[in-house]
Order: sequence, then structure tokens, then C-alpha cells
Amino acid sequence: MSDNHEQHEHMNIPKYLAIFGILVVGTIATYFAATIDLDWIFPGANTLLALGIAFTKTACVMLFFMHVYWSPKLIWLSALASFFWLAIMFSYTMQDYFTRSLGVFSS
Amino acid sequence: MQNVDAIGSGISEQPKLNYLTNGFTLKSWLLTKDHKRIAIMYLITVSLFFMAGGIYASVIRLELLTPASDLVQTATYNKVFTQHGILMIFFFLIPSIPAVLGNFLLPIMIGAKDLALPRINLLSLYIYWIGGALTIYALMQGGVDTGWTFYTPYSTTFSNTYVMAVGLGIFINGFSSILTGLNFIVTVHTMRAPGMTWFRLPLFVWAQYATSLVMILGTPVIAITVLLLAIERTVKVGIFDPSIGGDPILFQHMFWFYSHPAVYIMVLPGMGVVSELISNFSRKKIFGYEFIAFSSIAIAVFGFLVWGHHMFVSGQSIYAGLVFSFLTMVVAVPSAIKMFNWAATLYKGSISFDTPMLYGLGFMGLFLIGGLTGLFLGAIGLTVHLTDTYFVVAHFHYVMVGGQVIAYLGGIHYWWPKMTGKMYSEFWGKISAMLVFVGFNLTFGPQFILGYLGMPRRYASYPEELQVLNIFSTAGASVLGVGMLMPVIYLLHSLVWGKPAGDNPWMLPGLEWRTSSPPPTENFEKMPVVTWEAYEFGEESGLDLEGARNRVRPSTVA
Amino acid sequence: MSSHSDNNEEFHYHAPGLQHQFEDMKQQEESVSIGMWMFLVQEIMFFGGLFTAYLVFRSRYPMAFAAGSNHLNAFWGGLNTLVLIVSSLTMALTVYYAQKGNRNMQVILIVLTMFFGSVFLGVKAIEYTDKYNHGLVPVSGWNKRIKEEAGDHHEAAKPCWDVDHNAPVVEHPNPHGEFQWTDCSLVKLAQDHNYLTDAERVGYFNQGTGQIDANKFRDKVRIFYFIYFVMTGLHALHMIIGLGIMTWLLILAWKNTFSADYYMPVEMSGLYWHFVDIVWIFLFPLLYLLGRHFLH
Amino acid sequence: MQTSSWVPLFPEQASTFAWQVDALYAYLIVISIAFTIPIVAAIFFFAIKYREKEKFATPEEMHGSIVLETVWSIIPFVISMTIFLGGAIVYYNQFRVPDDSMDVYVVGKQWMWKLQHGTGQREINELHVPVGRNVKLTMTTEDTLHDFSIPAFRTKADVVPGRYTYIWFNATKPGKYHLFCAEYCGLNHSGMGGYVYVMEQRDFDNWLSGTESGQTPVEAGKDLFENKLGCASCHAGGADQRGAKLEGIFNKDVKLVGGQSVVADEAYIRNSILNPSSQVVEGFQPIMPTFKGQVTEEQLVSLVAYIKSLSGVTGTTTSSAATPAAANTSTHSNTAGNANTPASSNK
Repeated sequence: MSDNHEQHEHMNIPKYLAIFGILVVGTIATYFAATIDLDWIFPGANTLLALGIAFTKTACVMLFFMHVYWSPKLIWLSALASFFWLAIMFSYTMQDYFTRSLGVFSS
Repeated sequence: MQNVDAIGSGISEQPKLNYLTNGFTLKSWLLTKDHKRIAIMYLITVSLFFMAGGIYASVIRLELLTPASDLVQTATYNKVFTQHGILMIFFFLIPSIPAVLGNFLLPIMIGAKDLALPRINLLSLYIYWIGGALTIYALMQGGVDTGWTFYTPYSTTFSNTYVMAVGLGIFINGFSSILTGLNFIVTVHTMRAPGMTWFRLPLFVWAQYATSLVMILGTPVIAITVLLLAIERTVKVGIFDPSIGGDPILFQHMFWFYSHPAVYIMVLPGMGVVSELISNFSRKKIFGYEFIAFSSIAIAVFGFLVWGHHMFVSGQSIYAGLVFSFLTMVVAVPSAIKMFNWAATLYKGSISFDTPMLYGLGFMGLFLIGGLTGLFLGAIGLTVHLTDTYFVVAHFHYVMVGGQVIAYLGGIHYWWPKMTGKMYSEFWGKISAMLVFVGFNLTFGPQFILGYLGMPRRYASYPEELQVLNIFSTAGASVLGVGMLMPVIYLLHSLVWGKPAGDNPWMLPGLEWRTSSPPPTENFEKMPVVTWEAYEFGEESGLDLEGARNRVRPSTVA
Repeated sequence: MSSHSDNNEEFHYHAPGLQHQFEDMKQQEESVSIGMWMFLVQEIMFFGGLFTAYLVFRSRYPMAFAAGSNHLNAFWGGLNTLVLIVSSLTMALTVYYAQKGNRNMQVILIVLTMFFGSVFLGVKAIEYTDKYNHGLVPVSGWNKRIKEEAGDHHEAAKPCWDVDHNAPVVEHPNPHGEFQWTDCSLVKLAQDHNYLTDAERVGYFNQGTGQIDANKFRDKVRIFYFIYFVMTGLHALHMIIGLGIMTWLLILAWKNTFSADYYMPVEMSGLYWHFVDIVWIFLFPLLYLLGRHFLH
Repeated sequence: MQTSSWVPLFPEQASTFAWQVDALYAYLIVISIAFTIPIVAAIFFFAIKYREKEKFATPEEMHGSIVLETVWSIIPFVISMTIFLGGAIVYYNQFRVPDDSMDVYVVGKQWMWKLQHGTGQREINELHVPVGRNVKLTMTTEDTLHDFSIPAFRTKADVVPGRYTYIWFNATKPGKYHLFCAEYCGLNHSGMGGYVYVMEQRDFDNWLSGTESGQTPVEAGKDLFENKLGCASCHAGGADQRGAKLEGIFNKDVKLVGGQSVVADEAYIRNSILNPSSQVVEGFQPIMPTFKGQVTEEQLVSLVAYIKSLSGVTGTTTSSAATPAAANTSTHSNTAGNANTPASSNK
């Protein structure tokens, strides 16, 4: 079970500021990375990079600001499960769209 | 710690203060945080919605007595079947077992004073009332005719009925079931009594837990889908409208992402109740406890992977159809495991045929048929022929009514003595259980044949050669209707004239039978400490079995 | 369950805020925390439905999405991201000081959090107004009505792929407040580089003449703006609810309610606030930045 | 569904893959019985053998068996995989359209099916096909979702606005089979259907070259009105019908949108069928499709006669206004298309 009384000893103000710094740098990096055309690597590389940064930032916020890092397994599990279920929704919907013969004549 | 012999052995000597007698004002009910009172208010509301849905059902069956659309106009018929579906699914089946039986029993079964979040529980009841009131209001204003599935673009562009109001009602109601699910998960995690380990939980609690997972993960998606539908209908931005770039099939994906798992919201709790009934009334430890428990979780998880089998002919890609067909076949396995384990539990038991057990056995028969016909509908080549026919109608009624409703009735009979402290008439209970079973099969059995013959669902008029089977079905429906009405009468009758039931009329080991009937507001006089395994019918359970046997011996032994 | 004590018989200290159904504070904290996380899981699924719609339409009409995205103001969006991150920091620190029982810092930090939250909403309001003024609200009739004046009407008739992104935005007449779209430059670009998807070949062009059909393209961009407004609108709604929670928290903190023994309300509100921040962390690149690289 | 038995159990098998669907169905029924009988028998046997002998007894405790659990997990899994394979094979046959197919185009509309053969013949709510030929249906809809379902051929598919969907079949048996709309589409969903006529090639050729009729004009008109053209789906049905009421209108004044009124004579009725939007009756939307090119002059005469009969006027005299000189020339239109393009120009 989580031990909330010890929890705040894991984080202190310098650590909070460090995480904050990472988040700010991530934001600025996303902005500038989006202005560079990375399509020469493969189409959609920009989006992948942007999502990569976004997931890193999310991980920072969840692990340290939301104290998941020191939380019981159940909290880890629910955080991961929600992303897993999103993945189910995305992948099983898209497997239809990516394999559908278009047949669209007017839209 | 707890003298288990003192309670749970006989009829209370003097009336103690229980949850029903603890305050008689309207305020003491409407502002209660007691999970048992909230469950009773759910019971009353859910029953009213069930009756309203039942009236629509009888109109449907009467209209289909003749091939022509003559009893009601086609427009009315379309509204009737839509509203039958909406009331039964969103306002009866989904809250039925979780919000009534789950609410009442889950805390008692794990030895807690209440659910973890009682105010959230009351809030969920109010949200349910608001959503229900809005829906009823919309139905009285003129109703809705889109089918309960709200397929676009009919619901966004062509229907000129009260789609918005009903959609809003369902949107609001969704949060009620989210909050109930949330509350159950928290309660099971944190509120178990000392000694109540995960594998000592009754299987009803496991089933509720699995159901709650589905509620939390699925219901928000239907909320957002209905919201998009409402926006699209009001302001025409085109997300579901192909003429300006949208895709109507996206709606079906999002709708079924929730609505297929919702089928498991509607049947998993029923499986939980039946696990209780089968084990307790054969007085035998359930066979393969872990397998039944984990198959509930497996159903909840795999249930999210198969929604595309509702869309085999919708224009979804052929590849996606095959993937969904494959996964549908896989999800059949956990249900089969449960079925085998229930049957094995009966082996070498001591089976009594009280009313709840009759419902439990009825469930096994009907759910067997419902589950097997599910395989028919998962086999993609066959389903092309069967989609949107009465075969589908018959299948999901076997699962929904033959599964959940039968289990719900069984559960109500089983725990009625606990909830009210009164015993109903066993004779009438048995009669009604048998009427329901016979009437049900007569109603929906012929519909399998009708479906294979190609009769499409949602038809107000149909080809004449199909009339004979429809007459059988309507005849069965009237038997079913009588069977369903009888419990209302004898259960209400028992409230006033019923014999006091005693705290543990069947000498069962579950925690709910170790407190008084009806239970006190905080469920137990003292916090129970669990020292026995689940479904322990021997002396290890600490119950005074010998004393109970001696009390009944002169009158029961022939 | 380890968290239960067996000494029920004894009188035990009733902590402030302990509700009757719990045995002790620890059980209550655990319950509230799990409950909050379950709530966040359902929130993620709630937004997940919208992300699915986004994914489906973006994969179908990437150029329409890129074009629509380029007309969002990435500066305002980026600024808002920073504002939210700062508010997340102040929120995290509020929890930190609540655990220390430092009333003054709690009050200051909650006020700061609310301030940054309001700045975020203010910036959103500026952006929404901008969209309203330029005919980019996806609902016909909900945009600013600009009367057609003599000599002005040829503005709208300009070939839609010759857009100079550095030129000042010209107001096109919009007498009925329709959704307006004139910039098809990305379609031209994608056509030249052979980027177009099959759906786009059907969806942007007049099948008879083979020319870009500005109206058909506009419809696809409108779907982008619809998703933009629903997503950011729901996010803003969550921010407003968050501000309400902050107000409640401010009152509690003012009364010096929180201490090392009782700070769950702050912790839970913090979880909510960070969740809203996380949603924006994804919305910013997915809505504001996705077509930026085509402009260079 | 022409079975003569009292209660039909199977629809007629009338396409090349119908037997495959039926075989899969039979396989599943066998499996169902193979599961149901032992389980139900076991339940009954246990229920009787182990019925309560003494109240509150404590029967011998039994523990679960891993072996049993594994066996009864794997057997259903293997069986369900065979079902999946069977389903996939049948599905493949249902949706792999052969190359040498005869084309028929289908447009769904609330609440009628408009069909056109590759050779130009148009039909409404009826489909005539030759026996033994591969027929490919290319389908779409003008409004909401519909579903083109022919139970005797064991195939169906939704028709989706803005897209084409396809089914194919090869009819094996001449006859008349039901055609249904199986996706709910609004008010007259259950009336949206008709028949598929499977004919010998010779009869089909005859049918292509002109329709024979032994009916009186009123009967022929009634047939057209109720079945072939589907007029009844809007112009009959009572208070909620979408089209103007036709009973008793003949030779009466009709108020039009815009305030004028006209006398509903033969010319008016004929014009309303061919150019419905030119004279719309007050209180109705101009939603009726034109039937120009789909009805021959002969059929027009029959229709006018039938609508007159609704007002109690008998006699089949046709006024000169209603019968132009070219009265008997068949006007099959070969212009494919208008109907096949859903309204996408509402920008």
C-alpha cells in the first residue's frame, strides 16, 4: 500500500524544478522540431517525433508530479491499462480503415 | 473475535434496529448514504423501467401477430421497438444487477460497513434518475424512432423525432454506471474485512469487479459518441455525414466499442449471481473457483476486442471482419469454461430446488443456447446471412433475458429474505420460475427459425408465410408476461404477510447470511473476521449446522 | 487486509475528515486515491473517443488537417502549453506544502495555479475570437458576419492555392457567417510531390474536370476545425471545472485544514489538474503543429 | 421461401453458395446439440441423483481439477477455430466477385430500391436475373443506410451513402424470391423490399425486350403503384405518409406551394409523375424523385387510371392531354447515372 507520509520525502523543490525544466525544454523542442521538414526520413517522421516528446513529457508529469513512481502497483496498472485500452481502440478501428477498399466516389 | 454462532442460526428474538427502520422520513431516504437504501431505491426505479419496457415489448409482439402493420401504425411501431430497446438496455439491464444486487450485497459480502464512496453512490442514483427522467420526458413528448443503436446518418439527418433529448438522457445515465463501477472497484480493493483475501471473495464479487472494469473503460466512449452525434445533428459539421466528408461507419465503430463490452456488463453480473446460486443450493464448493473468477476477467478484457462482429456487412473491410470473427471465437472459450464448471459443481452435491435454484438451472439452459448461437453469429460467412434478422434478436434475448433477467430474478428471490426479512411464497415462486422458462423458450425459440428464413428485424409487417412462427412467439410472450408479473404480486404480498425469514434461512456460509435480516445500517454488529474459505459448507464455516438440522428434522424427513 | 487493525473493541481516535465507513485514515486515503485514478482512467477513455475520430480523419485527409492546423496560431498554443506547465508546477508544489502544513505557501500557490489557469482560458478566448472573426468556426452562421461591399467581392475569388502565408490576413466578405476556407496551397504542394492519399484524390478534386474543388476541400478542413473545437472545448470545460475545484481548495487551505495527516483533497485535485495538463500536452502538437513543416 | 410445408424451416437454396452457408449452419447445429445434450443430461442426472436428502447437509468436498479445466478449455477452443475457418471460407466465396459478372446497379432510397441493368433497363423493387449467370450488384444509397438482402441467396450487404458496396450471386433455380431491406432506415423500412425473379435465359431475354401484360389498366396501375414503382411507400399508409394523399383528388382543386391551385386532371397527374418538383402540393416537401425514363407511356396510362379509380372514377378513357402521339413507344432510358450520384452538390 502506498505510504503517503513518506511520499513527499521523495520529491523536493529542486527536483520539482528539474522536472519543470524538462517539460519546458520539451515544449520548446516540440515547437521547433515541428518547423523542420523531416519527411526526408519517412513521411510522418515529424508526427512521430512530436508524439515521442509528448509521451516523454507525459511520463514526467505522471511519474513525478502525480507521484506514480512511488505509488502502489495498482496505480501503475491503471495508468498503463488506460493507455493500453486506448491502443486497442485505435488499432482495431484503424485496421478497418487501412484495409478497406476505398469505394468512395464522392465525399 | 466474533461469535459466529450467535448470529446466523435462527430467527431474531426481538426486532432490532435495521436499515429499513432506521429513519422513516422521506429525507432519510433521499439523502441517505446507506448502500442498502440506495439499492432499494434503484430496485424500485429499475423495476418501473422494466415494466415500461415490458409494455413496449407486448405491443411489439401483438403487432407482429399479423403480417400486416395493423395494430399500430408503422411510425408508432418504429418508436415502440426503439424505446423498448433503450429502456431495457440503458435503464434496466445495465443497472439491474450491479446497481440493485451489487449495491446491496457487495459491501456486505466482503464485510464492509458501506461502499468506499457512499456519496458518489448516492450521486450515481441521482444521475440515473435525471437521465431516466429526461428520457421518459422525451418519450412522452413523442419518442424516438432510430433504433437503440442510433445509426448515422439516419439519426443525424433523417429522423425527425426526439433524438437529442434521448441521447442526452443516455449521455447522463452513462455517468451513473461509471460512478457505480468506480465505487465497486475501490470498495473491493480497500474495504475487505480482515481475512477476506481475494480468493475468498464470493464469485459474485469477482463478476461485479469484472463488470466494473468494463463500465469504467467502455462507458466514457459511448458518452463521447453520443455527444458527437448530438453536435452533428444540431449543427451539421459532417463528421458522420459522407456527403461532406464524414464517415457513418466511424459512428458504428465508436458505438460498438462500448456497446459490445456493454453486453458483458449485461451478462457478467448474471454469471456471478448464478455462480452463487449453483454453489449454495447444491451446498458444494464451486468447482474451479479460480477458473470462474479469471474467466470473468478474461471476458471483460477480450470483450473489448470483438466489437467488429456487429459490423460484418456494414462496409467494414473484409480483413477487419476476419480478425473480429477470429477474436469472437476466442471469447467464447471463457464462457464455455464457466458453463462446464457450473455443471461440475452439481456433481455429488446436495441439491435443493428452491425458487432461486430453479432460476439458476434455467439460466444454465438458456445461457447455453444463447452462448452457442453466439458462435453462429461469430462465424462470418454464416453471419452475412443472419445479420439484422430475427436470429440475432433471438440470440441476444437468450443472452440478455435468458441470462441477465433470469439471473436477476433468481438473485432477487435468493436475497429477498435478506433484503426484507420476509419469505415469499415458495409455491408461487416455483410456478412463476417455470412459467418464465417455458414462456421464454416459446417466445424466442421460433425466432431462430424466423431469422434463418430471413425475416429482418425491426419490421412492422412481414411476408405471410412467416405468420405461424410469429403466432407461436406471441403466444409464448404472453406466458412470459404472466410469469414476469407474478413475482411482483407475491413479493409485494410477502412484504406485509410473508413469514419472517430468519437471518440465515438456508444455512449458507456467505458473510451476508451472518448478519441479521434485514441488516443493520452498518451491516454488522462487529466487524467480521473471515477464517473460512469461500463456499465452505462444512463445520469449518463455523455455522451451527447440527442445530439447524435438528430444528428442521421432524418436519422434513419423510 | 493489512490495513485493518484488529482492535475494534477499543476506542480509537477519530481523525478529522474520517468517514464512518472507514476504519482508519490510511484506508480512506487509499480508497480516495484509487477512486481518483479510476476516474482519470475513464477521463482518458472519454478523450480517447475524440482521438479516434482525429486519427481516422487525419489518416484520410492529411493535407486538409495540415492546412487547417497551419491556420491555428502555434505561438498562442505554445504559450498556453508553457502556462499550463507552470500551473502544473505550482499545483505540485501546493501538494508539497500541504504535506508540510504550510498554510501561507499553499494559499499563494493555489492562487498562482488559478491565475495561470485563467491565463490559459484567456488565451483560448483570444484564439476562439480570432477563429470567429476569420470564419473558421465550423458551424454555418456562427461566424462573424461581414457584409459584402462593392469592389470587395473579388477577394474571395482568388485562386485558392496562391496563398502567401506572410501576407496580412484579408477579411473576406461573409454575409451569412459561413465557415470559410480559401487556402488550398498544401493540396497543390502535395499534388506536385505525389503525396495525396486515395481518399484525398477523390475528396479534394472535381471528378469531372480534375481540378481542385475548393468547396470539397473546405468540407474536409471543416472536419479538422470541428475536431479542434470539440477537443479544445472539452479541455477548456475541464479547466473551468478545475478552477472550481481550486476555489474550493483555496477556502479549505485558507482555513488551514491541511496537514501532514490530512492532505488528500489537495493531492486528488492535483491529480485532476495534472491530467488536464497531460491532455493538452497531446493536443498541442496534434492540433497546432502537424502541418507546420510544410511551410518551410 | 416457396416451401409448401405448414411451417417453413429453411429458406430456399437458390444461389451457388447457399448450400455452403447451410452446411456451416448444419455443422453449428450439430456442435450445439453435441454440447447441449451432454450438459443438459448431466444437469438433469445430477439434479436427480444428488437431490437434497437431508436439509443443510454437508456433501463431501471436492477440489477443482486442472486436467479437466485444461481439457474443457482446449476442446472448445479447437472447435471454435474450425468454425472460424468454415466461416472464413464461406465468406471468401460470398465476397470474391468473379470477373465475368453481369452488372446491375442498385440505389437505395427511402423506401425503395432503384435498380438498373448494365444494358439500361431500369426496375424498381424488382430484380430480374437469368439463372446460372454471375451477377454483380454495385450498390449505394441516396440517403441513409439500407441493406440489400436476399435470404434465398444467403447474401446481403449494407449500402452506405458516399460509397459503393458490392455483392454477387449466381442464381441456381428459377423462381420468385424475397428481397428485403435489412438495415433499419426509417418509417417504411418494412415496406422497402420486393422480389427477385430468377428466369431461364430465354425468358430473361424476352423480359429484356419488353414486358408483356394481361392486366387491365387499373390492375396494372395498382401493381405499378404498390409494387413495381413503390409509389405506395410514400402515397399510402395513413396520417404519417410523406407524399400527398391521392384518394379522392381526381378533378378536385389542389393547392400548390406558392399559392396557385390547379385542377387534378389526368395531365396534372401525369406531369406530377414525370416532373414532380414543378407542381408541389402545399404542405409537402419536393422530395419525390422523377420517374421520367422509368415508366413507359403505357405504364403512365395505367397509373393515371389507377389514381382515378382511387377517386371512384372508373373507365379507362384517357384524355388527349395525357396521351401524346408517341403513347406506345417504349422509352427505356439508357442514361446511366443521375440516380447513381448521391446528392453531393449541396455545398
